[in-house]
Amino acid sequence: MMMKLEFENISELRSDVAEMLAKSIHEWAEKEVIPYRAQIDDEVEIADRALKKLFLDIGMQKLVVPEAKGGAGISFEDLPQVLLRSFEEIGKADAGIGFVLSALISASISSMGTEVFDYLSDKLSAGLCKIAIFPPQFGKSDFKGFELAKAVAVGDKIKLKGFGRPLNSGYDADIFAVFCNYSGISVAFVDAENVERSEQIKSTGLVASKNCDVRINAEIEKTRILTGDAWKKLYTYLNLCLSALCVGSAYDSCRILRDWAEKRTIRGKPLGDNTVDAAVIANVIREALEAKAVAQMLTKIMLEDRDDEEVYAFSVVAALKCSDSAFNSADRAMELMASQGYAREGLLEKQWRDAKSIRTLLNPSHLLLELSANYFGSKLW
Amino acid sequence: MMMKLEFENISELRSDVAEMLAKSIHEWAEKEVIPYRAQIDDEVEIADRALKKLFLDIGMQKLVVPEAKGGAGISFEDLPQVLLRSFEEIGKADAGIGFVLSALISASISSMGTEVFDYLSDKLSAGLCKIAIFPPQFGKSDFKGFELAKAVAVGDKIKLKGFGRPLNSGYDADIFAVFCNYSGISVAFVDAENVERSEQIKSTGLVASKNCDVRINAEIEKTRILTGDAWKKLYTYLNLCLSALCVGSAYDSCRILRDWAEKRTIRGKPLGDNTVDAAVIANVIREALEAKAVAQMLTKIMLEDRDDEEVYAFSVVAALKCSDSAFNSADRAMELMASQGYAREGLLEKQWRDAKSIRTLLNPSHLLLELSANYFGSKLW
Amino acid sequence: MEFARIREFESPLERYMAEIIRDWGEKYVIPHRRNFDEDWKEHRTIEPALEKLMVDYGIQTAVWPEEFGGWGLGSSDYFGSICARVMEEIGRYDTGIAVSVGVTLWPIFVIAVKPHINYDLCAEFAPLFMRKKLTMAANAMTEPQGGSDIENLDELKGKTIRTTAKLDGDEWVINGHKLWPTNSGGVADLFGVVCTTNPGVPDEKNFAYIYVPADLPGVKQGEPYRKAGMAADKNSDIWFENVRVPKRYRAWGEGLDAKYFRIIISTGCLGSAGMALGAMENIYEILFEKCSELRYRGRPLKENTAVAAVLADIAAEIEICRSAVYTYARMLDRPDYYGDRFSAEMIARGRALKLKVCDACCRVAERAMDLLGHYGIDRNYDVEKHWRDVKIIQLWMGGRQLCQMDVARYFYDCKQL
Amino acid sequence: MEFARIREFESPLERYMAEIIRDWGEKYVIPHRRNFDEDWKEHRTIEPALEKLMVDYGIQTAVWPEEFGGWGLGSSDYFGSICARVMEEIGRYDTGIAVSVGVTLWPIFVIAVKPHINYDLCAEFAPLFMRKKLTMAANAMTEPQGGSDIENLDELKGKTIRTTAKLDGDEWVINGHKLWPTNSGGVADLFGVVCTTNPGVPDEKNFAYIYVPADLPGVKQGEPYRKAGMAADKNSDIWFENVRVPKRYRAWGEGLDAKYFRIIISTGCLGSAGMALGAMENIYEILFEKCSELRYRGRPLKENTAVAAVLADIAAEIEICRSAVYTYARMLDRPDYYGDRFSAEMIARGRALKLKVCDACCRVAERAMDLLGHYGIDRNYDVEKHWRDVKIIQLWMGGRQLCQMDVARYFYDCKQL
Repeated sequence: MMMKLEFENISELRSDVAEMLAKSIHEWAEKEVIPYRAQIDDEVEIADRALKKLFLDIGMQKLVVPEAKGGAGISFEDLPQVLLRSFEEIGKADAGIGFVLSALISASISSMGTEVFDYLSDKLSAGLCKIAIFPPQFGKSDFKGFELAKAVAVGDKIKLKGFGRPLNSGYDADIFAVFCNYSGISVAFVDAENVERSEQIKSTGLVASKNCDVRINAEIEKTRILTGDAWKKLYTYLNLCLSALCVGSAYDSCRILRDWAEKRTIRGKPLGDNTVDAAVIANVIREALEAKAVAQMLTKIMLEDRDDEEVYAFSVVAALKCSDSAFNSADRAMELMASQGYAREGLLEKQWRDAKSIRTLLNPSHLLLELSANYFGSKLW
Repeated sequence: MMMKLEFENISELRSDVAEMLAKSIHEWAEKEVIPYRAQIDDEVEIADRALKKLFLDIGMQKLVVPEAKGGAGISFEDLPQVLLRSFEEIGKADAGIGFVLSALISASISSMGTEVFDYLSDKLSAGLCKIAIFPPQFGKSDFKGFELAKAVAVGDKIKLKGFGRPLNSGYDADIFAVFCNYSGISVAFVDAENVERSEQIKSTGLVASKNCDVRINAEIEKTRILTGDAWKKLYTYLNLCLSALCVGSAYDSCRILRDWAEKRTIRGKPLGDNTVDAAVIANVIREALEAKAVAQMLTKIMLEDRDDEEVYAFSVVAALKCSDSAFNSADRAMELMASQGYAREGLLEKQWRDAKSIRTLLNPSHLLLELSANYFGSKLW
Repeated sequence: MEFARIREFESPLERYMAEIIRDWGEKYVIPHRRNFDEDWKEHRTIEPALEKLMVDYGIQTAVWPEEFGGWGLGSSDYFGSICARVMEEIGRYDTGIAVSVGVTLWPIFVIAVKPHINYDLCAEFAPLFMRKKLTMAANAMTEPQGGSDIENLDELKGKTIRTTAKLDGDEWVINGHKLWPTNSGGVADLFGVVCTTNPGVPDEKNFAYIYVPADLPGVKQGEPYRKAGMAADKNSDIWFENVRVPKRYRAWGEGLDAKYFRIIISTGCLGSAGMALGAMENIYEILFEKCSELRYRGRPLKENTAVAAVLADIAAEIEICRSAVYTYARMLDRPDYYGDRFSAEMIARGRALKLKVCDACCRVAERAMDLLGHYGIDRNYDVEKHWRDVKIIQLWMGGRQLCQMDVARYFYDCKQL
Repeated sequence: MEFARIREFESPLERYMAEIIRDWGEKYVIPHRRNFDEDWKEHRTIEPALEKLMVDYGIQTAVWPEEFGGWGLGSSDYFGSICARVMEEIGRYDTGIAVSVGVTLWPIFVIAVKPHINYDLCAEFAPLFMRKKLTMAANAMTEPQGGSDIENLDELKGKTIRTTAKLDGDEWVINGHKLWPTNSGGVADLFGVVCTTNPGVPDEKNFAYIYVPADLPGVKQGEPYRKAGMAADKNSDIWFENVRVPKRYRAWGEGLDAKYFRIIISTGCLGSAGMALGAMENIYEILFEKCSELRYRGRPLKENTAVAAVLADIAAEIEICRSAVYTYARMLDRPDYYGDRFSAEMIARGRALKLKVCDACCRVAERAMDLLGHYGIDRNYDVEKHWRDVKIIQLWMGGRQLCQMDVARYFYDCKQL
């Protein structure tokens, strides 16, 4: 049985830089992740080590850091396609590591051209660094229903207060990118020492992202805050990274299913020759292809001269679609593989848990409402 | 309330020819279709007249016919993006007319570079012409389960026999493109006089496509048959046309919903400010955007140097996705509009019936199995 | 094939009614069903079918108490089960006729179902339905602004009702505009009209349910709307212009009208789910036949596992839905055991039932069409007719959203929806 | 909140068992539940919970006839309803424990449920379960090649079974390899083993169901598998190497083994649906609490209509599923009315139920996670645990596809699937 899964990106999205990087990531995956994947959720040091190699040795952490500071200095013109390819490869290996990197990269990109970028570049060049995104959120009752951290200007400084749960890495981030209500929606960058952390939370998947509730109580320089549309840029790039990550995840589920299906017989025939099973297989593939198409489209329009709002809105659609597809691919593949999909050793269940975690963290209902607000200009919530 | 629905195609898919044609079609729609849409399903002459204008006056029938024969002579390099834009515009007006045109265009394209093309070009230049596609199908019991029409070479001629239901226009087509088993899967072009028609079938939608069961009993020249991968090319272009048509349909549902929602209050607030309604609206938009992204991706890869199999397989995915989306957009919009969506005068119910018809005619289960066969090389059915 | 239900609660009357409906359906519906779409306005073949069922078989008398010549269904301990079954059996043939019949019985529920039987009003209106003449009723509820918001009693307390009833001596004077009631467009002889005695004030006391004979001066009906399907159900505008009716035509009076009106919601949900169930069963029957007959590469369609999987999903969906419909029907049968039919609990459970069964029905119809490919859109296969028809069952009575809000309110104790 | 069901069939025993399980769950499961995942191999907190329920509360004796010290559930006219309720109530706390308990009772059904009670074998094995010691059983069915194909009795007639039973004098000699039974990995004391007396020959006569005590020579169990969830359910390999048991350990003999074995399918489907139902109910309870507590822009989460809509869908899904579970349970209660529990009809209905309820349960868990956003993946909110757990309920017993084929075979009279 032969399964053709390759579906090369459209020509405008191919670049030598992207390919080179994808190759390094592929090698990293083969060496640092693939052999240990069945244990990665139980032995946290595996993910820690792999993450460190990816961030530092391959240098993904410094992807946008200027060459002068030891980074790769990828420019805006190359970024989208580089992210598309890189995160797809990471998604085939470990979505959790990719998730942590998504936050770091989108936060750094959102600061490009500002003083925050200099600060981040220094931090990112100095050694392993993780950035946690502290997004608008629904809160506990003591949080009185404010969705953004509170920012108040006091002289030259800004006082920042907030309590809640970061998107990622709350437990071990070095920097927090905090969504706050400072002249609209802004993003403040806060060092970890100003953040009080609760116990680490056990969660469904994405083991590389160690999270917890945090209390932010900081006084920061005004230069540490990004106003205007920076938060949208952050989300747009985050959505791109996550979309690509999910494409990789969906492809990995296809591959796992293929490897299993090749050996499988049902009612005396190869599995794929039973039409009911073939129909499920087709749906698994279809999800992966659709996700790949949508992620490419997002990448492509990010390279074009378009209205930021339009790109942002489409990035929301793309992230939702790709995370849906990644989950559906894994879920339906598991339907066929049954206990062998559900067992840890089979790897599929890891993709299934990770994909579901990303989908849940995207908080689809909230994003959809935002989308509606965006398109209808209506006042929601 | 302001609804931004525009999402311009990616730069590589924009062309002056495509825009010019789209503009003519838009004008045609405004003049020939929009004012009569609520009656179009009951008064068949409306669709007949509009179709004729589109086919002949705008010349969509002769899109690929060489300029020497009075056609537009659009080349392979321009075709995909022209089809994308044109069918999107047609889909906003009347999917049935677009459906008939899809069959005509994909059949003619599949013959380009062969003697069949000359024959078709003459026919298409001579006056209004409709081509019915007679696809592989599941049959009646007397059909003994053959899915392709039988073709047998007798001397220089080929005898062709088949019974079943064309995809479109069986009742009034001038030419039938018959899938038959002649050295693999081939497509034979048969004049209507060799086709015996049963009574016209009443159906759910797509009123411009008058269909019926047909009995084919013909003797044709060997030059009237396309062997090799022609049938795949036919389907690939058909899938492109239908994908674009469905994008237009989904966008039209969004527009209808917007126009209605703008005036609507629920519980004293504008409809879109109720989060539950906003969530439905968002899903309607999301479907349209996803479809548009996937249709663009199909168009783009058709312009690239790719394996035909890959393009064909993706075209199947795209057509399924876009028809799903067109139906879902209309269906969920109807959920909000309730009786006003269900009434004929509201136009939404027409898009709903037409989109469902396209989706049903694509025969998703069959296509999915084909996709699976394609990817797994398995022997199905 | 009988799909799952607890059969112990099938009463002799239920069985009898099911039998006559089957007989009627085969004789008076099936031969004409494929032409119903063209008959949407004239009802040339639809009306005789209705007449047979309502007059000759007597269904139009079913709810009225026995002392007034009815069958006394309103006092039966099998009230819910019989209602569900009647809607299921008629729905199998045509959900449009089902709703047309159901809506004729509906307004009568407010005054002729135990424990709230208004003998005076029964004496007033029962004779109309005892005539050997097709007699229909309609529930004039929905208004142009706000749609089915009116049903949203718990939240709005009648605040948004714009049809007014003003007491003038011994008469109510009614003014207003209603939209889309089943059996409008000239069909109904009697309307149950939802109005307010104090517009804009959210208080259930102002909610009035008043019976209005259709032939009174000032009652004006529009032409029926053309719809995607559901040809047997005529929907139109009704205008009430200074229509005067005796004071006693108000069902119960302040507060009680709103209270007992709620049986309209619980039974409406049951009936909707019942007819949707019937449609699904007919789709199942058609699929069984066609997928045995149609062949693909040498085998009946149903013998291909991919097709069988979809067929199985459809059958399983019907199993679940039928269990649920008859469980809820039983709960309505026995208010002593499960609570009043007009209670918030029974309304929420009814909304939940309607929500899920209608969703299932639409999905079943969609998938059945897809399975049949180009036969799926062929009117001669009848599946596409059901598909067009049943969508509106999902949409009426406030559609999915209103169902959801009622369910959330009860099951999650929501206060501000 | 009690979701819909016909309450008339709730027997005193059912109510009593429900009460003790609620009491047990709150005391012995809830305090440890969040650590079950880490306890998947050792069962340090899981085993005491099981022991309490099985030994102290006596559930492990429930099915055995009263004359052997059991509760005689196998002879009860409420057999199905009680099974469903027990699985539902345990499932509310932990579906892993539910399946572990259910599978202990399961193999006993073949010999201790009316009308097929094998008193000799009951006398043989009942004492094991009367001990004041946790005693478990397992159903050794699935094999490495072909997975759950073995359950596919109607189609394959046991043809694909590779575990062999060969008569040698007065003893069966059993050889084979079984995979993934619940309660393997060292848990079970007694196995019900599906084997063939004539490998490769499709004839139900060759189908043998033989009881094998786990401590016999030649029985070897592997280490439990690590899974996505369902920590309380240990699954492993079992190898039988020339295991010898007395001839009378075969349940019934030629033909009858296959016939009565089918009660395993119908009750397995009911039990699976019952525990999935329990998990959904617990998810509902958690959502109710958390969506009242969590706030978004000044309101409890549940008071936002978009959230309320999802919450409502979930509640409505549970309403429907519970109606269906107890309808089927009632049908199993009364074979005199609805047909034998091992009949093709009841198996197909059971498959339909399992198919739909498991689908619903997975979807409910998914949507609940999505609603809670970053709390959805938090193990302290317990929803994600249910989500991981319940997926395997959908997958076991042949998963969706086998369910679909059984349903299609019965409901559409398919012959070649």
